Parts: sequence; C-alpha cells; structure tokens
Amino acid sequence: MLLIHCPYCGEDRPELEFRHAGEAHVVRPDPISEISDEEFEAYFFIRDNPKGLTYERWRHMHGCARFFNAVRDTVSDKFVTTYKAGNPKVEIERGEDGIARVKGDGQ
Amino acid sequence: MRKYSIFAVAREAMRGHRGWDKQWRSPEPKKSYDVIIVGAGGHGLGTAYYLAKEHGITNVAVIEKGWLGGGNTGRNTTIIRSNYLYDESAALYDHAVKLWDGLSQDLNYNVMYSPRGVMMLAHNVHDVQVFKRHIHANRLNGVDNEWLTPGEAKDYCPPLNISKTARYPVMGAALQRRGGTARHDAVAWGYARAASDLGVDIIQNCEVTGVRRGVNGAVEGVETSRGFIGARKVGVVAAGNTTTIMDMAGVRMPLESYPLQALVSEPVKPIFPCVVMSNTVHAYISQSDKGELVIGAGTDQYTSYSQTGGLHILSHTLDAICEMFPIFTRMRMLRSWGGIVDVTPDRSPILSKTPVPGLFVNCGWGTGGFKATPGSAHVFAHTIARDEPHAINAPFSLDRFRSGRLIDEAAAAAVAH
Amino acid sequence: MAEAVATRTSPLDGLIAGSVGVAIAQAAPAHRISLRVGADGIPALNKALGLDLPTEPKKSVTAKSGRMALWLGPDEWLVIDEKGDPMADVAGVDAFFSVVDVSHRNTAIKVAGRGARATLEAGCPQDVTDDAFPIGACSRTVMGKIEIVLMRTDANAYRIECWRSFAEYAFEFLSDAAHDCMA
Amino acid sequence: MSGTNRIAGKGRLVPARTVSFTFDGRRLTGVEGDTLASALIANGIHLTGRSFKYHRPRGILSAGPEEPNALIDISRSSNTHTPNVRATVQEVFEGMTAQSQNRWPSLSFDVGAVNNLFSPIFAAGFYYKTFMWPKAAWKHFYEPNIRAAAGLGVSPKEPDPDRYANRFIHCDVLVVGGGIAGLIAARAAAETGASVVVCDEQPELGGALHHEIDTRIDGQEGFVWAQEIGSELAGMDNVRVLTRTTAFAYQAQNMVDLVERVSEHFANPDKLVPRERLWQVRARRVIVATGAIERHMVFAQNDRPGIMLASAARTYLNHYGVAVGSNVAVYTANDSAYRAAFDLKQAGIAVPVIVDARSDVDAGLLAEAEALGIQVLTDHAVVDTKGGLRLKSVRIERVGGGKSRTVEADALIMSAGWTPTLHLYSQSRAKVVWDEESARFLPGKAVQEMVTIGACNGTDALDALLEEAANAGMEAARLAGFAGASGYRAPDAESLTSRRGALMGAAPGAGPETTVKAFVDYQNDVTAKDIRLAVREGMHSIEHVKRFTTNGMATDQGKTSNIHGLAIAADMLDKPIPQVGLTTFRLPYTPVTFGAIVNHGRDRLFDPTRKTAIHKSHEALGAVFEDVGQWKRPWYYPKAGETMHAAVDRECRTVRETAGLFDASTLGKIEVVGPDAAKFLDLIYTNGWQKLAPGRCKYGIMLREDGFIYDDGVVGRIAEDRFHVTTTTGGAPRVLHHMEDYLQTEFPDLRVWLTSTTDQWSVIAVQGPKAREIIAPFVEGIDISNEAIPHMSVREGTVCGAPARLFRMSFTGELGFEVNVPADYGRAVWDALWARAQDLGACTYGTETMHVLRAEKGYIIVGQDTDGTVTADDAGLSWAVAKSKPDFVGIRGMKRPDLVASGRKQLVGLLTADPKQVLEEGAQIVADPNQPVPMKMIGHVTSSYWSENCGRSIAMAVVADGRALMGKTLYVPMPHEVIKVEVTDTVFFDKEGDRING
Repeated sequence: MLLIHCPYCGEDRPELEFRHAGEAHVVRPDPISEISDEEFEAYFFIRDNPKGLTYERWRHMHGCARFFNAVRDTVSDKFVTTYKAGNPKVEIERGEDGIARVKGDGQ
Repeated sequence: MRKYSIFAVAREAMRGHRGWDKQWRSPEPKKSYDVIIVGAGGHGLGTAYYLAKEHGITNVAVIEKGWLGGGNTGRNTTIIRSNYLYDESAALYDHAVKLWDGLSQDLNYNVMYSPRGVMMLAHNVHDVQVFKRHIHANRLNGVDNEWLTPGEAKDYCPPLNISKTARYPVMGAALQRRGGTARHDAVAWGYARAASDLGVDIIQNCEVTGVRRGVNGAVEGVETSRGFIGARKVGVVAAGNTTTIMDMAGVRMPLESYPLQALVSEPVKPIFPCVVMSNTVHAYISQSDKGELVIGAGTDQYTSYSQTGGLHILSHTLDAICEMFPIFTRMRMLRSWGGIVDVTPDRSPILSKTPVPGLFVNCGWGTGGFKATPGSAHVFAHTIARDEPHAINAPFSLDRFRSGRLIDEAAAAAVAH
Repeated sequence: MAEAVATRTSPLDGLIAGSVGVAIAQAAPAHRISLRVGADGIPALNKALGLDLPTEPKKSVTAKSGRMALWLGPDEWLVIDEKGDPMADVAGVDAFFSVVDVSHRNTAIKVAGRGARATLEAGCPQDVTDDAFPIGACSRTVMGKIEIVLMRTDANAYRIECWRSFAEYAFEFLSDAAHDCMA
Repeated sequence: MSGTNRIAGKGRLVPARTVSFTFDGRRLTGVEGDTLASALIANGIHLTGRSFKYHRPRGILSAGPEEPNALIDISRSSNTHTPNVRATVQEVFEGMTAQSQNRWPSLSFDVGAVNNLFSPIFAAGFYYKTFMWPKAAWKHFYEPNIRAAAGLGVSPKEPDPDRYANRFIHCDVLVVGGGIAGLIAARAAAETGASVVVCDEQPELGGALHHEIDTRIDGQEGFVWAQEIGSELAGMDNVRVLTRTTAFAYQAQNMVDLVERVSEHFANPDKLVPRERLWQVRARRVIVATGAIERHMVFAQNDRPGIMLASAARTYLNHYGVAVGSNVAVYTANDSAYRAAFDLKQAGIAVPVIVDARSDVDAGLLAEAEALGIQVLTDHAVVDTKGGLRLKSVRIERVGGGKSRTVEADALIMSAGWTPTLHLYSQSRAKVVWDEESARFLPGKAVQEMVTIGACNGTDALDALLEEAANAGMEAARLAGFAGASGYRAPDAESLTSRRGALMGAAPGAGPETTVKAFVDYQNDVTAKDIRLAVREGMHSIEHVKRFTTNGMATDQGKTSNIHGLAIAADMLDKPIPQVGLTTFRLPYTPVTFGAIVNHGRDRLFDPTRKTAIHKSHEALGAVFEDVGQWKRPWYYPKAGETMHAAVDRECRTVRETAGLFDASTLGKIEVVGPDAAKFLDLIYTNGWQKLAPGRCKYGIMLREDGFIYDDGVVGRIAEDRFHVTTTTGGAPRVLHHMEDYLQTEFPDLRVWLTSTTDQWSVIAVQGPKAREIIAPFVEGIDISNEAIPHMSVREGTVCGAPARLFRMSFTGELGFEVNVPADYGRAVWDALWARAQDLGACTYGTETMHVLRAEKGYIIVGQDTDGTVTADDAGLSWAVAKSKPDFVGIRGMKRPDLVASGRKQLVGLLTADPKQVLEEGAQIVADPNQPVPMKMIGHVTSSYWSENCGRSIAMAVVADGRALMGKTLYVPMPHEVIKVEVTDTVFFDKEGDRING
C-alpha cells in the first residue's frame, strides 16, 4: 500500500484514503465544442502511459477531498513530488545518483 | 521435429531422457526478416506460428526482451470463455475457444485445455438482467451460455455458498460449459516449439530499443540490444509495454498499463470443479491440476510497470472469495504475482494496422487476454500476412477511438441503478 | 396544526458494546453543519459561530459552549453542537460561503478506554500515534470499508462520525475489533 | 516419559509438563514447548509424509519454516482441521489431532508409491508430451486422475469457527528477526526513545541461539541472554516484541506485513481470542535481520526419513532435548555441521563418521573431532543410502570414485552451507548481488529506508556482526529523527560455530554423468536429473527451469532448493550462476491463511449494508428487500399468501386508483450552493438552469465527456444560490466525484460548493389521486393546493413538525409529492403518513411497482434502459439537451461520427402480439426470425412487465433506428418459440399526461 503526500494536508497518508484520477495536465480544449475528432481523440483517449516518470492526478477522496498532481516513477512506484491542482507542471531532473528530483531541489 | 507421445516418453525413459532435443532453437538473429514480432508471449508466438503454418511466411523472428512466456502469459489465471455480449467480441473469443479445442493436437504439445465450465454469478436483479441479455445474445450468436438457478449453481460447484442470508445472495448464474482453463506455460512453449520447428527464429534476451522507419515512413526494422534487425513488417505484441514500443515508431496509443495481481493457495485434493467468477462481489477462482486454488485479484488503481501491487488488493479479493466460499478461510496463500496489463478506453483489445505502413499492433487485452490467445494470434497473423484485417478483428481497429465506434462490454454491463 | 409531531430515532438506538479495555456507545444527537468557505469569509463566520475555525490541517477547536469545529479540508469544516444550532447562527452572515445542515446525515460513536486506539487501528490505516494524532486532532479517513471522520477527544477517547446508513457497520466493526484491543 | 529419544538433562523444556496428542491415531506424549516435529522425533518417528509425485516416504528435514516434507493436517475439532501445517513450526497442544497426508491407505503402506516405479516415465514436463490422444480422454480420464493424485492435504469442508484480527500500526524502527543481530539492533534503537517493533517467527527469541550453545554473550549462554534482553525490551514503553510473528510481505514505502499465530498453540483457546492477527506495520526505518537457511546435500537417495539438516539436529538436541537418532552420521561441506556432531557425541549419541566433501578442512575442527573419537573422512562423498521407511545405512566413496564403504546409521545430518534469507529484502524491490568469494547471493543497494544485518547480510564473524547490529539500531533511530545517540554498547560475545564452506548443486557422485535420484526439491520430487533435462530441452532461463520442473514451487517455495537448482542449471549451461539469474521473491515469505488477510472483513463485515431510516417500518410491513448497490430497498410488500406477481399487481392498481407510499431515501442527493451554482449546473447537465425560478424543479441529464448518458435526476432550486440535486441510487458517489473533478480542476473559478446530503434526508414519495389528501394534515407552512405548488415545484415548511422540503413531482405519472425530512425523523413521519394513507385505502409499494409504473409512463431508468453506450438522443431525450449553450460536459463527445450515425439503437416501446405474454428483459430482437445463426440482432428488451393498469404486458427496448419503425413488426427469438412484437412509442398509460396535475 502506497504512502502518499497530500499537498493540502501537508503529510503522508495511506493509499486507502486516495483515489487515482488519471494522467495530469491533460487540458480540456476551450472551446471544446469546436475541436476536430482527432483532437477529441487526443484529448480524451490518447495517454502518455510512460514507463518511468509519470504526471498523474490523485484525489484525497477520504481525507481533504482535494484533487492534486503527483510525479511518480511507474517502475519503482516511488513519488518524486506532489503539488496542488492548478500549479504549473513541475520539472524533474535525474541526479548523477540516478534519483529523480524536482529541478533545483538539489540533493 | 521429434513427435511427442507416450511411446516417445517411454522410449526416452529407458535411457534417462537423454534423447530429447531442445524444444526450440535459440539462434543468433539474422540481418533481416520478412516479419518481426515484438514480444514472445502466447499471442506473439502464436502469431508467428500461424504466419508460418497458414500463410507460408517462415522468415519470421519473435524478439523478446526477457524469456519467452514470461509476461502476462505466465502471470494470469488462465480462464477461457467466450460468452461476451457484443457480436464483435463473441466472434473473436469464440474463434479462440474453437482453436483451444484441438490446440494440443495441432501443436503436438499438451496445453491441458480443460473445458470444465465457467460460471458467472448473479447477485442482484441488475446482474440477472445483464446476464440474461448475454445469454440471449450468445444463443443467437451460436455461443453456448446457459442460465442456472442457485440450486443448479450449487450442484455444479458444491463449495458455493447460496444461503439467502449471505450479504449478496446468489440469484442465479450464467454457465458456459465450453469455458475452462489451460496450462499457461504450455501454451507459450507449445507455440514456441511448433513455430521454431517451422523455421521461426525465437530470440530471447533481446530488447527492442527503436523502430526504424524509411523515408516514406514505412517500417524498415527494429534497433535492438543485439543490433539492428531489418524487417518489411513488424507486429507489436508487447502487452503492458506496447506504449513504449509504439512511441519508438511515433504512434501514440490509447492505453494505460496497470498492475494485475493473482495468487494461489497451497495445493489440496480436488475440491473445486469449475471456474467461478463474480463481478458484483468481484473475484474469480478455479483449482489447478496441481491442486492449488488459483485466485484472480483486481488491478491496482494506479498505472505501473512494476509487476507489483498492494496487499490490500489481494485482501479485497480474498474477502470476496471467503464470502462466497466460507470453507476456505483456513486455506493459505502460497504465492502471489503481478502482471502489467494494458487497458484501452473501452477495455476491448486493439488488433489493427497502424498509421505507419508495415507496422501492426495487437494490444489492449487488459485483464482478459489469455483466453483469446489462439484466436488473437490467428487473426493477427492474417492481418499481417494480407495487410488487411480478418473479418473477425476488423472492428477492433485503432481508429475506433476517433469514430466513437467502441466495443464497450463493461459499459454495456452498466451500473447499479 | 399537525396531527403528529415527529421524534428523532437513531440507527444505533439501544446499542452498546465493548470489552475489557474499551467502551463503544453512540453519542448524543447533535446539530451539524458542513461549512465551505474561502479565506475571505472566515472572519465573519468566526464571529457568527463564536469560535475561530482552525485553519491548519487535522486541527479542531472546541468552544466553551461545547461547540466543535473540525478542519476537514482547506475550505471545509464540520461544525458539531449538541445544544445550539449553528445553522441559525450563520444564517445572516454576509459572505460567499456554503452552509448545509448535515445534522442527520452523520451519526457519532464514542470509543473510550485504554484499548480505544487499538480498536481503531483494527481498521484505520492512518497514523494515530500520539505525535501524529494528539488530543484535538481530527481527520476524515477510512475505517474498514467505510469513510469516517475521526476526532481524538481525550488521551483514550475518540469520536467517530460516519454517514447515518454506515453507522450500523461502523458500530459492528468497532464491536468486533474491541475483542482484540488489549493485544 | 515423553518419548524414548528424549535425553535427560538436555534441552530447555520442562520434562514434567507433558502434553498428549495423536498422530495418525496413535496417542503420543510430548512436552510443552515441543513443536510437533520435536515431539514426533522424541517418539522415534521421522516418517511424516509422502512426496507429491512419487509418494516416496519422507521424514522431517528441518526445524523451521523451510520444511518441505513434514506437512501435517492439524485439528482440535472437526471444523478446525487445517491441511499442510509444517510440523517444524506448529507447537503441540493437549489433545491435538495430527494426520499425515497424501497417502492411502496408510503412511507406511501407500499405494501411490507405485508411482515411484514409473518415475523414469514421470520425468520433468512429461505431461506436456503425452495424454493428448484420444482428444476427449484428457478431460474425461487423464486430467481427473492427475488431479486426484496431486494436491497434498484436504481442504476444510466446514465454515471456520475461529476469529482473525487486524492492526495497522506505525513505528520508527521495525526489526525483523529476533536473533543476536536483531535483538542488539532493537535494543540499540530502543535506547534512543524511538518506537521499536521487533518480531520473530519462533515462540522464543534467539534465532540461531536455539542451537548454537557454544555462543556465549556477556558471559552467559547466548539463548539465556536473548531471553533476558527480550524481557528487557518487552518492558520498555516504546517497544513492542512480537513472537510467533512472521514478516511475510515488504510493500512500497516501508509497509511490512506480519502475521502472528495468536492461539493456534493453545489446547482450548478463548473463542474471542483471534486465531491469527495481521499486523500491517508502516515503519520509518526497517532493519532486516532474517538470518540464513541451511542447505541440504544433493546426493543419491538423499530423501530417506532420518536424513536431515545438521542445524536442525542440533536444535532438536540443544533446545528440545531430543536425539534425532542413536547412530548419527554426518555429511557436510560446511564447518557448522561439525558442531552438531560434537554436541551429539557429547550428549552420548554415537557419531560413526563425518563425511566432508571438502579436502581442506580447518585443522582445529579435525583435532576436536579426533579428541572426541569421531572419524572424519575429508574429500569423501555419500553416494547412496539404504532404508525403506527409515535410514539404515549410507555408502561412502572417495570423491572421484574408488572403493566404497557402507556405514550403518539411523540418521544422517547434512550441511551444504547457508543461504542468506533475502526474501523480504528482495520483496522491497532491491536487487541481490552474487558474491564470488563467499559463493552466495548477498543484499545489494537498498531501495527503501532499510538495512540488512547479520547472517542475511553475509556478516559471519561474530564481533563484526555485533558492531554492525548495534550501529544499525542507532543509525535507524537517528534517521527516524532520534538524534540523541544511543548510549548502548554491544555486548561481548564469543562463539566456536563457523559457517565456512559451501557446496551448491549436486554433490560429488550425483553429477551429470550419473542417473541417480538426488533430490533438489523434496516436496515436488525434483531431482538434479530433472533440472538437467529441463536445460537439455532448451529451458535456459531459471524461470523456465523452475516452471518446467516445478523446482522451488512447493509450499516451502524453494527455501532449501532454489540455489541448488540454479547451480545445477548453471553448471549445465556452463555459465556463471548470476548469468542464469535468480528468481525474485514475492509475497508471502511463508504461506499465510486467507483468514488472516481477510481478518475482520467476514460475514456481516464483508461489506456495509446500508438501510434507510425507515427500514424497520418496512420490515414491520413484511417487505421483501432488494440489494441495490450496498442498499437494502423494499422490493414489494406481499400480504399473507401473496405471490410477488400478485403483490405488485395490487400495488400498481392501488397507486393509480388511490395512492401509495414509497421510500425513495436511497436516491443520491447533493446540495449545490454558491453564487455560481446555476452556472456550474449549466456545465454539468445538458440542459439550462439559469432560468429555473426558485421553488421550481427540472429533470436533468448528465453526460460523460464522451457524450454518453452518465446519470439523471430531478433538480430543485431552493434559492437563487442553492440547488437540491438528486441522482440515481447507484450513481450518488460517482456523480459527486465527477462534479468535484470538474469543479476543482476544470472550473476552479466558480464560486460554488458541493455537499452530499444523501443520508441527511429521508424521502417519502406519496403518489396517486389521494396523495394530497394523505399529506394535507401533516404539512405546515406550505400551501399544497395545485395552484400554489404546481407539478415540478419545491417548497420548504414542516411535515409532522419536522423541517421539510416538499417536492411536487412524480415518477409514476400520478399526482405526487416527495416529502424530504431530516433522516432521524424519517421513520416517525413515514409511520404517521402511513397510518392515514391506510385509512384512505392507499398502499406501500416497492421498487418493482415503481419500475412498472414508470414504465407505463415511458420514464427511463438510467442503467437499465440505458447503459454506458446510449446517448441522450438514443434515449429520446434530445429535448433535454440545450441547443444554445456554448459548453457542457459531453457537448463535443456526443457529436462524434458514430454517435450521430444512422442505425443507432433508439429507445422504443414494444407490445407483444399476445397481450398476456411478458417478454424477458435482455431478450434480443431481430427483423428476420428465420435467418440462420449467427443472427443479426437489431436490439434488445431493456424493461418488460405485466401492466395491471394497461391490462397487458408492456416493454421498452432499444432498436436500431427504432423511431422509424413505429407500428412495424419485429421478432424476439426465444429458445422454444419466436415472439412477435409491435414497435410503439414508450408511453403506455395516460398518454395525455393529465393525471399528473390531479
């Protein structure tokens, strides 16, 4: 069972309190009614599904109930960071030690 | 190829089984092939086998980054059935069931296809409506699927608890008698042996690192950890790793990869005669020839390539098993494992040509790919050989996500109202 | 004039349980509101409610009147009052906010005794050790297969709020766990 | 006397405390603290089981969880019998019934042993090569017989009377393993004040100190020291010591799962005490001190009862005071077996010979052996053994051949070296690395907040181990935030035991050139020969070898066999071991009962049962309930002797003639509040909300972004900034989640908040001509005249003195109200309304009647008449989709090519040619009933009922282009007949819709 840091509650909480909510930073086109079938497919169906660092959404369903974003390594399932919904996509870099960190956080 | 039979076994027994040859060759990769299949699971090996057997295309390589049959083929609960609702699904899965029946003889390899019946339990009025809809549709599609009363269900599976006081009493069941199980490793090995014998090169421990495309955009071959290997056609059959391979070819996919766990109990004498599935209580169970109870759990909620999931997922499944079969609480979990299942938005597979000439993809089987192995391999081989889909897999095209012509079995099962 | 005047009934009426080490009983009926408001509206509501809404995660405040305000989310509080009706108190407040009467949505269970924490730990995966969950701490979380709001009211006492239709399950779960709370 | 092989003065049990138990019906006596294994050996019994495939007689191999042979069925009563229990772990208790398994008719004479004669046939993977002809025989003959022969014990057949418990706990430092290393680490960590949990799978702490009596710590025997430090730890507030507790799973972010055997060792455990307890521990730091497991020697006929691990023999002697034989030979490639020999000899047991496969043996050991008068044959091998049900003799040869000698022995103890126990380490997703020098796999770089120490870390030298453990404990505490360095100092210790020397794979004389039966995996009958065969057949990955031979897949999961198998395969492939690979470990370390994992989640706690506030009244009225999601809803209310059909007909009639009461409390309810509430609903629903006046209601449809119907319900506007939203019963949670998702992430600027009020309100639907008359006397503060509260209105007031939201609405087509009162008042209000309704001739009705009545009016039920593939237009609801709105969820999805294509299935009514005939829901519809299978199906029946009010059957269906087929005849092919149906519109009753304004 994962341990997930909720950026609103400011602490690590057990996975059972959370619900995964799919890929993050998938922007709903505006105006959505104008987009083509291809654009709709890209928005609604196509997913990055990366092997490695993934940007994803979680909701602290049985906690503060907030949606938030996370960066997680889908191979190790380790979280690099979590941040509030609406915040800009954080940049990640891998150190010489191979460990991924938020850019600028250093070792 | 040395024919397998009881006589051959007896003869070998006399001399300590020293006469058996390798089940498949382990050749060095050639410079190029007519067709390269990426992924040596059941679907991939089967595709190579049918390319050679049915289409005479024998200059084929199956490239595998690990060991053959080591992906979802070797990590599932081996359930086989074809009682799907939609015509498209029923046709595809029943095509597979027809091939399962006789596969051992076709491959001269005992895959232990065991049609002991798959029983799906209905626990509320809504389940009954949904299952009846399946049964009627299956009947008119020529697929066997019959309705059982709780009593009949109990007769068919004695350990089942049909007490009216159960949390979700059994209100009936849909039984497909041709459904059952098979020996997963044997499926991979049997296809590998037969394909290898027909000239197919199976290249293990060879990871695809790139897909090379020519000026016209068409496929020219694959870069691998063992160098470039040319090919006129490439079929990607990489399950959970499909997105990664397709990205190399510049094709973005409507896929997400989730961990799917399963477990077995310690072996016991025969106690469980069939396969039982329950969507409402959410678990499925059968007993292997070895005597282990084979129990499938759900996927974890997050995407992952770790082949590992949380104990709470297994726990949730065992809750359901012990609810339906209270006699099993004293049984022990012996072994658990995880696979990486690739799931499409409509939870139906993709067996399709792609925007890239010469590139074909077979993926998106989610949690139910094993049952389709022979059928999937058979029609995918046809698609690659003829450069056009077989009538059976035509509806499972990649472009359905643009048109909206989805094949959504789960959505058709709808939600409790 | 109405022919009959309705009386309140709780799903847990008449139920008590426990073991050596822990007592489990339903709490008195109470007024409850679910309060949703941005930072701008808080001062006005504090005034109306007669307490300062906690603005830190997992914090609760209890006014002299016994009225409690529990932080559930960055803009969400659960206000519980066994006497006065907070709904009425905030009625006139001039600010953008949402107040919804949930007095009957929730049912509360009190768990008290040396084995109280162990009883909770049978089903609650959250860290409720003293440092992580001191007296006064509160949080929405899970217990067994349901969602609860957990509040630590004393060293060995907790208040569990759950939705009315889950109260029976919560009570039975705690009763079952109570048998193992001294291990 | 508790067994002839019990040696007076040896061991740590109290001989006076005897317990009696039975084994295969034989009454035997053991001593408190005995495992079943030690008690059996004490009674001279080694033969405890039969192997899986060949049914060969097998004895006790080990003294721990790695046991592959001694699997016993244990019970204290008919409904507590448990198969496959390891005799080496299970403690005896007074009255225990132990039964051997997998034999018939008896353990000493087993017909199945005939398989042994055919063993040349039954080589690895033979079944893949045969049983294929004739085709049908697999299902009807081969498989049933294979299945009957396989399996070890017998599954329980009665429900389990025992309880299981769970505990989620959090600590700073978790120490797995209570041997020297673990205890010192725990003690060091505890000193700092950090919260520490230390667990060990055995009943007492001490680990290897159980048998290593030569290890002295702070001047006393190691085991005694372990007990002292154990009680010292147990006495500290910040420490929890868990014995009989096995750590079986290491999950992400340092969650380690332990299972404690709480009461399985008691004769009469208290019924309220759990049998087992699951501990789900989240630790800041984990210290893995899981020790090492001794390997057996792989040589010809190495599986006879009486042949066992040297450390096991030493444990039985030094801890249980039991001699494993009277004449015990030794076969080793490791120093530690010498200690076992010396201990036995000093205890007065004959030790005829120590056979050492190595040529260079420590001179000190040789000298000690000589001093004790034990003959040592170095550079020798045991090449064969004799003895049917118990070892009689062993044949010894110089390595490389030469003349052989036979030595009488009733036991042979062996050691091929020690395998570090890295299961948990590996489960933490860290990689093991091959250490060439010590020829073993060792931990590599940890990937979680954990360290490995002691034997599992390859730390052999005692002084190094002491320091490593003490530092690990202090460091773990420091990293967990306890800076105050521990003042703890590791004790002084000395030991004579050395574990130098290792042999992996086949012992001399069992190599590829031979055809001898040298067992690698005892339980699954896998021999060195089988592994070579697998490689010869092209199984070059260890995973293939494992699956082909089943090596390491028995209930012991290869604790003693994996490394041997790997070495033999590597030897065949002529590759270094690491290149052949090691199978990674998965949970569980040892088998765990389903009960422990399910723990509290059984029976009534399997899943919550949600009941409405009015449930007890429904019970009193004799309602039959239906499961809808987790809810129990009244399905129908049969009167004495009434069938469901009759009850529903009566309810349907009564509602339309008079009136009926219906409990609609389970419908989902969401309060949407804020200045932008209407704007938000505009985005969530297909229809528009801005113009809806306070006090009025509207039916709304919600789509998913892909354009398919997601949910529906009536929404009432309570005030400018406040809406009362209702959802389907099953839809409530996901609809709120869906709304929150859009509100929080897509439209965060809207000033609106959502609150679930599903459980806040009891909802009583009063429907029918007399509805108004029924509620009138109870309503205050609301004018309920038709003019004052027209259809689709909502007012606030009181009902029975309870604050109420009164909706004028109808899902029946009749004059109707829905009385919403706070749930605690629900039952009282229902009872009051019912008392009056009854006098007026009204009825209560359940979900079945509700379904019929709404079908008579053509109202759909989302999830029944629609599924996740139906659009608003398919359902005939285009009128509810705003044409002018710039945006709403689904606005684009619903316009995709296939969703607007012709030929889509549209909702229509169906009337059977025979009015008495009721279609089956889910039945398929075709245009041409005479076509061959597979038929072209153009739709299916979604709802179908006998309509008492229409005096005939009615049905709704989705049919391809259905709306264009009005009046046309279609067919419903059933198994025994084809039913003719006419396509109609979906309104069957009161087409004008006047009654609703009653």
